[in-house]
Amino acid sequence: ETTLTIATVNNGDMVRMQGLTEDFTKANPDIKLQWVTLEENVLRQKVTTDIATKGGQYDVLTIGTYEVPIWAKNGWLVALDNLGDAYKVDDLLPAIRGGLSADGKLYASPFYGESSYVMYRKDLMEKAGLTMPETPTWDFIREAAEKMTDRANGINGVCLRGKAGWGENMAFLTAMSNSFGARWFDEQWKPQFDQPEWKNTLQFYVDLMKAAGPAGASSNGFNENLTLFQQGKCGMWIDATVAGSFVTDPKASTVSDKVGFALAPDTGLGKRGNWLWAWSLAIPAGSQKTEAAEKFIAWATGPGYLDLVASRDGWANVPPGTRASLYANKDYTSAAPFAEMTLASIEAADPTHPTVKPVPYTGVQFVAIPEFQGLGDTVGKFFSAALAGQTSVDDALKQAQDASTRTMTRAGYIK
Amino acid sequence: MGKIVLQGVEKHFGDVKVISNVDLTVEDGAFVVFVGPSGCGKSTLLRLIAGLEDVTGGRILIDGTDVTDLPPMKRGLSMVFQSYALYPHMSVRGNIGFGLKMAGLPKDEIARKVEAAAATLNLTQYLDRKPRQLSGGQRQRVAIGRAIVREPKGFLFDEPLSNLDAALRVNMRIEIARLQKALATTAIYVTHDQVEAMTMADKIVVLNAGRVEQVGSPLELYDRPDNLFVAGFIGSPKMNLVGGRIAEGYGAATVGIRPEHLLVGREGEGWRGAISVAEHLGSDTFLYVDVKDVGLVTVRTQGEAGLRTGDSVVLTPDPARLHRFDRDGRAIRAA
Amino acid sequence: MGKIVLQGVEKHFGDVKVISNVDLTVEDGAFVVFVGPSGCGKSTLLRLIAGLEDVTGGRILIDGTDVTDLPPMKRGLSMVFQSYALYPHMSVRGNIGFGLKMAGLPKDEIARKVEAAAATLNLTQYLDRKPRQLSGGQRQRVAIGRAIVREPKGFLFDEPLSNLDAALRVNMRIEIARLQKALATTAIYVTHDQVEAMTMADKIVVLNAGRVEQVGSPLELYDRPDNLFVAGFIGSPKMNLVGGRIAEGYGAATVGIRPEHLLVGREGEGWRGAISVAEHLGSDTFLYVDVKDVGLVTVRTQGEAGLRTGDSVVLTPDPARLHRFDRDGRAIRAA
Amino acid sequence: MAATVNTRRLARAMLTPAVVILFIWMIVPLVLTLWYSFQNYSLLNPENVGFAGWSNYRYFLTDPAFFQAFANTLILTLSVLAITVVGGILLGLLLDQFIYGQGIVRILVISPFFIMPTVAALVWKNMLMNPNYGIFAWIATSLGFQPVAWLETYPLFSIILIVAWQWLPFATLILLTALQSLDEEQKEAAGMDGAGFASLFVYITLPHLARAITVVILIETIFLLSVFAEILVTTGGGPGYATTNIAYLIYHLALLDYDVGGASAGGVVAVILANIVAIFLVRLVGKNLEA
Amino acid sequence: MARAVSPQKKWTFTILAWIVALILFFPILWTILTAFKTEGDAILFPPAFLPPHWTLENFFEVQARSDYFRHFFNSVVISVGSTLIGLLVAVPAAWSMAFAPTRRTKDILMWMLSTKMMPAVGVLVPIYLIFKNLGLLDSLAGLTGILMLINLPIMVWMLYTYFREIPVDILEASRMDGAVLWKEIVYVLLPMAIPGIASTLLLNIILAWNEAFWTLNLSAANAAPLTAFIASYSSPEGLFWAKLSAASTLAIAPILVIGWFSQKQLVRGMTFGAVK
Ligand SMILES: Nc1ncnc2c1ncn2[C@@H]1O[C@H](COP(=O)(O)OP(=O)(O)OP(=O)(O)O)[C@@H](O)[C@H]1O
Ligand SMILES: Nc1ncnc2c1ncn2[C@@H]1O[C@H](COP(=O)(O)OP(=O)(O)OP(=O)(O)O)[C@@H](O)[C@H]1O
Ligand SMILES: [Mg+2]
Ligand SMILES: [Mg+2]
Repeated sequence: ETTLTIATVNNGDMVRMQGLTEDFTKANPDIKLQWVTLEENVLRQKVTTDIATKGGQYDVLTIGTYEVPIWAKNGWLVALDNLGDAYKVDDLLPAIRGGLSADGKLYASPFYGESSYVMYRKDLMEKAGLTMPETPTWDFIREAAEKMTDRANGINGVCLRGKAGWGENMAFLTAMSNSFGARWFDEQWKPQFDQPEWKNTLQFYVDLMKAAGPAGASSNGFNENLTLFQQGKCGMWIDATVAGSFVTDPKASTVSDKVGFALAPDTGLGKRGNWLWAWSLAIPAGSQKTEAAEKFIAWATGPGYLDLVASRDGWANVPPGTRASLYANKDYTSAAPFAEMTLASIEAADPTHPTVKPVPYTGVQFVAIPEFQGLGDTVGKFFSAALAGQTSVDDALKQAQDASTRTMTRAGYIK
Repeated sequence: MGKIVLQGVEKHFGDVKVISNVDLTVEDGAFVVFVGPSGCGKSTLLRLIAGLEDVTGGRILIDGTDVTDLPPMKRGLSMVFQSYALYPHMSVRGNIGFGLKMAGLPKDEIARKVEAAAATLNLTQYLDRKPRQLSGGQRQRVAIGRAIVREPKGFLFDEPLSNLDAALRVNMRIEIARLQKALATTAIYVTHDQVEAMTMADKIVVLNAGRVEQVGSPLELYDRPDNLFVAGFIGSPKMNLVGGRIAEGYGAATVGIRPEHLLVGREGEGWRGAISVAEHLGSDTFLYVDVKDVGLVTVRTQGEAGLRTGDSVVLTPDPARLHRFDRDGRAIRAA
Repeated sequence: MGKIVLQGVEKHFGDVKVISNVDLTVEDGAFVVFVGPSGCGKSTLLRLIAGLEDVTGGRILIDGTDVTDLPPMKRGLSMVFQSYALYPHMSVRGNIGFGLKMAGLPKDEIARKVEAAAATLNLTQYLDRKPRQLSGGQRQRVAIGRAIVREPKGFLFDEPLSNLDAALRVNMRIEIARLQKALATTAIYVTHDQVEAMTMADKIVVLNAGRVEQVGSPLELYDRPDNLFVAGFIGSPKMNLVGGRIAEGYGAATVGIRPEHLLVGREGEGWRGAISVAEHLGSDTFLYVDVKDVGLVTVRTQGEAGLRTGDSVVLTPDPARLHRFDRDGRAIRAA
Repeated sequence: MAATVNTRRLARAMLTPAVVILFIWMIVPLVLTLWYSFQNYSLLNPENVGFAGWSNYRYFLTDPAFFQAFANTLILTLSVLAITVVGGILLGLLLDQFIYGQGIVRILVISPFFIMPTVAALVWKNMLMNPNYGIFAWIATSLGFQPVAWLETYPLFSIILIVAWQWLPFATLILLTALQSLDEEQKEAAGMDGAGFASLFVYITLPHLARAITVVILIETIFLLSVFAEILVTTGGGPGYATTNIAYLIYHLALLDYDVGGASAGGVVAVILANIVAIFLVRLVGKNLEA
Repeated sequence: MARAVSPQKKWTFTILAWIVALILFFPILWTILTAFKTEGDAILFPPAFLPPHWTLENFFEVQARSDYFRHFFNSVVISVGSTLIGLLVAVPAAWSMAFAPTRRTKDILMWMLSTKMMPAVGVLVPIYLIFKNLGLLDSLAGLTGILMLINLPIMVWMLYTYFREIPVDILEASRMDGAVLWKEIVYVLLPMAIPGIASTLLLNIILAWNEAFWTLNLSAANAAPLTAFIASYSSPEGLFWAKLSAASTLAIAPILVIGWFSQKQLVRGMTFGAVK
């Protein structure tokens, strides 16, 4: 008998999987499952510490598109070649699959995938006398936001992430900067915050939020904005596609029937401001229980699991964003009003070529190098200070440039 | 200044009546001593006068003003606590001067007064020490210094010498008496020490279970106790109290005779008995004589009487010094 | 069992020499009292014997065995602490029986012994109370019970009665003396109370600044003090000490005469002076007489002498009771 | 004080286990930290390992955030100390009075100490301080004011408030109990000496509390120097470096950069700084520990 | 004792104290109330003070999702265990410092406190490696040990201050009664110090119960205590207020209950010593 210890993040879909364990253990009576469910930051810090010190506490890890390429390069992950035929590896969405592969091998199997898009209030849009195009530009967003804003009634035109953190405001701003033609580094790993593209991005963001954003935006992350939107305090919100199901859920949202979706905005340079993320399951190298772990991953991320969830909880609750077949399924697309737009968003992101200008890294809303977490966090603080009005945009960019140069020099990228 | 009058003062703690209906007048400049067995209410009465406790009933007047509802600081009295209650974090100087500082006196005047008081109490060289660096006797003197420096209307002393050894006690006793006379301040003094009570008091108040048993000068109490309680309480060793047939012989329910008023002889008329214990103090000898029908009788003789345990002796009471009490314990006085 | 011998015992606290070179033999079954002024080292000496402090020099023998390096529990002594030091969380029964429990006695034997001790001390009805539910006197008796129940080689008492009031003190004093005789156990007793020292001791050890001044029976010390210190320390009120020309008249540097050995007359030969203070105790009167060339002389007279402050009197020392001391303060004895 | 050779020998034996295990507990990580602080060692970059000289220290100390973090650490620690000590004294005085329902009041006041720091921070951030739907915003709007974005406008102050809320009960508890041990007779004596409420407090109560205040300061300092969960949850150290303290800076190195070398250097620096603070504190309040 | 307080004063103080107490307690009360709301009601604005729709759903969901009782059990074991073992080491140490002090006693005390000044995050990796090599990762024994170590200085400190209030002569009396050291401690010192020990115990249990860094990072599945339980509810995607509140309520309830029951003991304990 084998016991698998599975580290997962505490998101709804993962939690649901935990509830469906029985289905797996019935089919595999010799495997027992033990769950460690944690908040994202805590999970990452524990899992990273463990794998880097070869602690061996976990048999299946939940990691994101950021970690996979780095860890695979360090040889910390087992390549997933043996997931069986039922797994249907080719059914995976290409953008997602690309983000989870290194040297053509899949190192983590996506559990659910997401991009970002615009969620907006149809009623407010109408009131403002505008119609949301399928593919809005940033200028349109600004115009709409300003028109929708009605602070006396607690309505903010747009809600965007402002809380410092590489996975918080920097996820959004990095994706946004892509659409403004900015990049983190040039081909020689030289930081690019001193370039006009970044200045445009940040200035636009700060101005927009000043004109149409909620109070205290610099401490708002995903959840804060979600709450605001559900409370009817936002005209638009650009954030993860997964939010679609929350804002349309009549139990939690006061505006569930008034939400429309659109692709993330662009500036006509060929890249949109949407990101790509997938929470995925992987197996640490050196695990004694690889075989059992593979069985589990094949079950949890295979097409059969989607059917299982659908049969239990309905199609609307199926983990989205990983398989093409799901979006071909009429049952699903009719149950999930945001499905189409989610797929379009995912397909609009290209982790291997994220920016307008060429870059030496992969990753849409992050830079897949180990130093990014810390650097992103630091830069995020400067940008949130700019948003809070505590520093000017120019100063924030200068600080970001200095901090990046410092970090990249220390890490040896800049010789 | 400093006449203190209690009118029908009562104090209950919950259901317990600790002080019942005490009337008392302390004349200006008088030295009054409260005595009584442990738990009889001496400290409580003092605290009532100080204003540290509320009276349950009755009134307290100081110099004719009703102070019953005034807080302690407005009564103009000072108090020496049984436990000293020095301020541990202040120097001797700070302790003595605290009351003056509170009264808002200028610094140099405080300094002058504190130094004068310290000189009187032989504390000059300790002025900068903290209480914990002082011996018991020195602490005691600081507590007294704190009380006298303010020149209050009255002093309240709660067993102020109880923690001192014999020699120090005698000195302090004399010093306090001298000071009180010099300042002509009213003083109320609680003690359970016979010698202190007898030597210091103008008037002694004997308390028992919250009531006043007798008020009078020390010798009045010694010579003419009003009742059995006072008779037994004043004087050490204790008065011998004899009931039964012997007392009847004197026309009383009980007769009392003090140990020092019994003559000891080898032969003759009187109470015959054998010495069961003899305690030799050098200056005196206490004999405990086992007398038939009476019990153990205490006798005090001067010097070394040459008597030993087991000797048979005859005790003759001095008839003039005999005290007679009726069935209720009240003294029977020759008309 | 229980002969305690100190040989050249010394104790320093840091630089301070608290006990210097004390030699002392306490015979088996003796009752020895330590007296001396506050801070002279009485408690320290007791604690050295108990093993609660290390000696700095010298040896301590109990029944011939050198116990200098033994911890307290191995010395077979028991001690009554000045502060009682009862175990607050144990009942009276537990307190008294604790030593026996430590010695590993069987339960029923402990119970028997504890009950016997409690009966002796009149504590039977309090056996199940905690110390805080007892009055001072009862606590004291528990402390004593704890010491006696173990039948140790010796008792050590550190001012055991100092916290009691006069009446209780007299009773306990008699009880302790009785017990010690009955058990025939060696006892060392520290006190600053004159009466206790005089009445209880077989032998008194007078300590001064860490040295032994004199060892002797109570009356020896009273009648024949070896030096000025002992003369002044033993007896209350204190012996009058006179130097100067009057002493020279007796062929001494200082002469001493006890207050009770001065005759008071109105006229005649002797020291003439005026009464400056008269303290009336009822049984006695203490007169403080201001004598020219001599100073204030204390006189004790019996009863009420009918003398008042300001009266002029003549004092006549009893020549047989006069003490003479040389320049170094040592007694001059008639050969 | 009785301490014979026998007891002293025993005492040493009894102290030994605590000292030895604490020594090991201190020395092993310290030596390892010292060792790593001179190594290039990044968890995520296993290839780049080797002797680093002083570069980790240089990197840490030249961090543009360092001085602000140091200042923030001091401001945070001192402010919380000030709030909790002053507040604790006031609350202690209040709770020392006769109050109907005293037991319940005390429990209510002590409770915040029982809450885990993360939970406390989340509750404050989202339920109280959120400018859009927090209780403070609601109070402000009800009173006709503009809601304040606490964590944005007064970030460090907000953190101080949260941390002070957690530690105020501890200070209150210790100070309240100290107040209760103030000798009643001393207060009475001061009353007889003519001291009113204010004088009583300044001259009698406050000096009596000195030792308790010392205990509060020493124990709280230890915890306050290393506050970081509250920061992580609420502001992530921002905006800018407004709420970054030394502990957060090290967290950043250790668990975002996974830069073991740098974090170790930071740890060594933090230990040195903490000890400087400790020595300073001991100078300041240590004499209260005696007697 | 002393003079009666006027009713007017009593009421003034009572009202003042209740206001302050309720303000301080409000965040906790709010958390508890939120636990009984639906997620939607939890974020209403203006806020609904009492749950508009009382529900226990959050509690059921929390229990179904992560076994509360297992985490609870682990928390109890490590906090009580570390406290008891700590006591075993701290009592003798505090005894020697309180009753046989030397010139260095104060220095040792300060040094002990200073061992707590090392920032935990800075030494996570070394400690993790040590734990891994000793096989202590994710074990109750390991967590118990580390909590014992980090709280030991505070324990020694508190016990030391309490012990110092105990009159030495009672211990001496027990020596005269023939008690050897361990008997002196077990039969005399400890029973007398019970209030002080109780408050030390409680404080340490609280500190251990709430310790979130080591317990989170050194545990995985088997030994995870309530801090990990909480970490699985804070900030997921989507609304989580009511669930987090329910989880928090469950996590703090035991310590709150213990705290409430021992409040008297705690106050009495500290009065007895600590800080005079
Ligand atoms: N706060 C109180 N509550 C209830 N009873 C009290 C209180 N204070 C004192 N008493 C009782 O009042 C009585 C008188 O106490 P008080 O202190 O006045 O005695 P005392 O004459 O001073 O005795 P002692 O000589 O022992 O000091 C005692 O029986 C005592 O138990
Ligand atoms: N631990 C100590 N360190 C320094 N000096 C001490 C210590 N203990 C006692 N002393 C000093 O030793 C001397 C003797 O003290 P001891 O307690 O034996 O006196 P004592 O004769 O019992 O006095 P008392 O009658 O007041 O009880 C005193 O002067 C005291 O100050
Ligand atoms: Mg009294
Ligand atoms: Mg002594």
